[in-house]
Amino acid sequence: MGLPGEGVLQGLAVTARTMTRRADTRQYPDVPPDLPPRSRGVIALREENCTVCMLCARECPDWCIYIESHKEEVAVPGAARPRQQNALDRFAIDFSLCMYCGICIEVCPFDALFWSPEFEYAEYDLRDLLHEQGRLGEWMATVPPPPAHDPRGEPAKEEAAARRPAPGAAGGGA
Amino acid sequence: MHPVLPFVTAALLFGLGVAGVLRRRHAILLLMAVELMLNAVNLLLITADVTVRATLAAATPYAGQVLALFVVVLAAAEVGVGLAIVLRLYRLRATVAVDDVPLDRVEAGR
Amino acid sequence: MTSADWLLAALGTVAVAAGHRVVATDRLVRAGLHLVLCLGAVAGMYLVLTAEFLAWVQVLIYVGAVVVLLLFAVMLTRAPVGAAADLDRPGWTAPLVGGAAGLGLAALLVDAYRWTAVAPAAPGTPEALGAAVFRSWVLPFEVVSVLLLAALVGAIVVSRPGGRR
Amino acid sequence: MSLAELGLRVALVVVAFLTLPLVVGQAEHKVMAHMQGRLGPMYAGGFHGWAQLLADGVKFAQKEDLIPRGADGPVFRLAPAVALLPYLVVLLVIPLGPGDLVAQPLDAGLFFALAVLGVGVVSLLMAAWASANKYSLLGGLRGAAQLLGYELPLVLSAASVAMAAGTLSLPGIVAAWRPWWLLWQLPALLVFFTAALAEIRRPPFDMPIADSELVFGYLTEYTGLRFALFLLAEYVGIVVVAALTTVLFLGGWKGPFADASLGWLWTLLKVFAVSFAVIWLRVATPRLREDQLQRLCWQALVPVALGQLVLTAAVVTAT
Repeated sequence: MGLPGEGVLQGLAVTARTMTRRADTRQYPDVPPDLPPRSRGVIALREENCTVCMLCARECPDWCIYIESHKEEVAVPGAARPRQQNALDRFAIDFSLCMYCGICIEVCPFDALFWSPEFEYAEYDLRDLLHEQGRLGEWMATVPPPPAHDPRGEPAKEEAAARRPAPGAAGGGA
Repeated sequence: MHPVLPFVTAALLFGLGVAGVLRRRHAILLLMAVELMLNAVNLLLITADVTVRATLAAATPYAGQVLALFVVVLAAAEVGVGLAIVLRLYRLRATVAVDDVPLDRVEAGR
Repeated sequence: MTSADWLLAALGTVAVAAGHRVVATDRLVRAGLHLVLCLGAVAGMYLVLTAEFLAWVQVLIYVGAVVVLLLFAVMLTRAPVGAAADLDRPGWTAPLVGGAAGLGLAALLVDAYRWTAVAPAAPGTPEALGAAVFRSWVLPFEVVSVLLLAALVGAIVVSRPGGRR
Repeated sequence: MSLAELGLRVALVVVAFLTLPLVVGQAEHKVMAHMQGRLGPMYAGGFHGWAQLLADGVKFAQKEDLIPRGADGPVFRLAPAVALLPYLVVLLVIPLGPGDLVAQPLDAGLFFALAVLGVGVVSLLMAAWASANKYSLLGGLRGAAQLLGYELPLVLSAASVAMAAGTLSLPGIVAAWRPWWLLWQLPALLVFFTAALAEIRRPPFDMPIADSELVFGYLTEYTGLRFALFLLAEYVGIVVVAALTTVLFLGGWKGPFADASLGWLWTLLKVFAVSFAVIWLRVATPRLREDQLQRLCWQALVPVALGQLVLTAAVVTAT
């Protein structure tokens, strides 16, 4: 307990100090925002990487990914019988449902989904927020390159595995 | 200036106040009617003071206006106590209709 | 009739009409608001009658405090917004007695004063009234202040919820 | 004073009534924004959003004029006008400069101003009750209790100055004012300013419209132009309170030099400085709780005002 009105004076001092500083506001439509790296704007799709494994659609918490596909037979010359392969017909994300959790991107084992920092895709009609694969593919152009590997960090698991000598060769040498 | 105009206004206001006090059942409306009567008296005092003061001025100047001032103060006090009673009544009986207040029975109120 | 007379007549009409609404309306809060109008018109009459100080006292105490207290109490006792049916006692006695009192007094005063004109007196400024109160009316003034204190204490005691029964 | 001159004076007061609140309102926009590290309006009118309030006015005028079905129509419609009128009337008696620079010099100017300001509470109760809304009613009851309570320290602290100056006339008080009164009447100044803040229901005393508790208090049901009129009343209230504080406690037109020719400028500067303080307090302080509000009034402001009154009386009789 200090003097009565001490808190008020403190508040007045803080606000007065803030007033003398420059405001940090950026006038958005005039000045483009300076987004931090790994901003979550929109999800981009690299269609050729998708194997229709459906992991993303199944993990999505609010079921906003729609995937349709059919099976194709691929006859590989020399093989005993033709192999079956999934072919993607439709890949769509409904951004009116998406909550930008990023789980689909995390779970994709084939690097088909990426975060793009683009955020200016508001629509007048809710239905236009359903982005089909064409639109999702266009976003690929805006995906920034992945951040450079930390030179002092541990090497990636794949690199370490590649450098390790093959188990057979190692056994033979010893 | 013709003093008869405010005098008649005061008389009519007093009549209205009397009618209100006799007619209303709601305690607060009763107080309002009482205020009307007090105001009529004030108007009468002030008009009398302003117009016929010449005969009284030598002894006590502004006597009517000072009396009216006292009446205003008393009215404020009266309303204060009156409303306190009315609110107390409302809290005890949940009604402020003066006809419904039993005078012969003491209830154990909170 | 001079302009002062016209003003007095107009304000008097407003006061009486508003006063009539106060005692005749079936909407509680409207009654209070009409009381504001009535008291305001009476304050205007004081002003025309050159009782300047009393006019402002009327506005400050009556319109600013008394009526607000009344409205406050009306709202605390759950007044309906619309019309209420059981505000009045039935019967014609009240209007008859009130009308008789008002008209009788009016007739008396009209008979006493007729249409005599009076020159406006020296205005009742705060200075003049202050001098009057503190020269000739000091004792009543002190008594009134004691009474006000008593009323204040009384109002607090009566309205305290946990007070003695 | 001829009739034409009186008309001109009233017209000038009306102009001040319409422009000064806009200036204060715009200042509030910008000052509040910068105190919170923002920019505030920047687009309306081009240069730093100077026309923002005009744009707001146009927007308010376009809004639908809603009256709730259960409301008491005439009272509901009349309330904004009743809220504005007292402030307009009070502006008439506030002296801008020495000599004749006041719209209506009144012998009992201070008393008149306080009496008329007291009428504002009626508009609040009208708006609250006629809306037929429980939040409005709660806000109105809070407001009435607040305004009635704070009227007392307001009048007492003003009485102290009037007693020191020996007059109720506002120009007379300024004429009698001396710089050392700033020190001697400081408690009265603080009490008056705080009570006046509560009288115009500005934060930290905005419980009647506390938007996080009562939606918007007695203004909940108001839209469009009527709401704009209430907002205008709030800003005129700031101007009136600042002007009264200036005239009573800060020496009105008395400045460091050239009082006779530049008096109006000193008055305006002081009015804006006090308005700035009003805005500043809004940014810096949180809203009080209802019981804290009443405790502040009865346990702090009223005793201080009474003490100041005793002190003033002692000094006046001694000298």
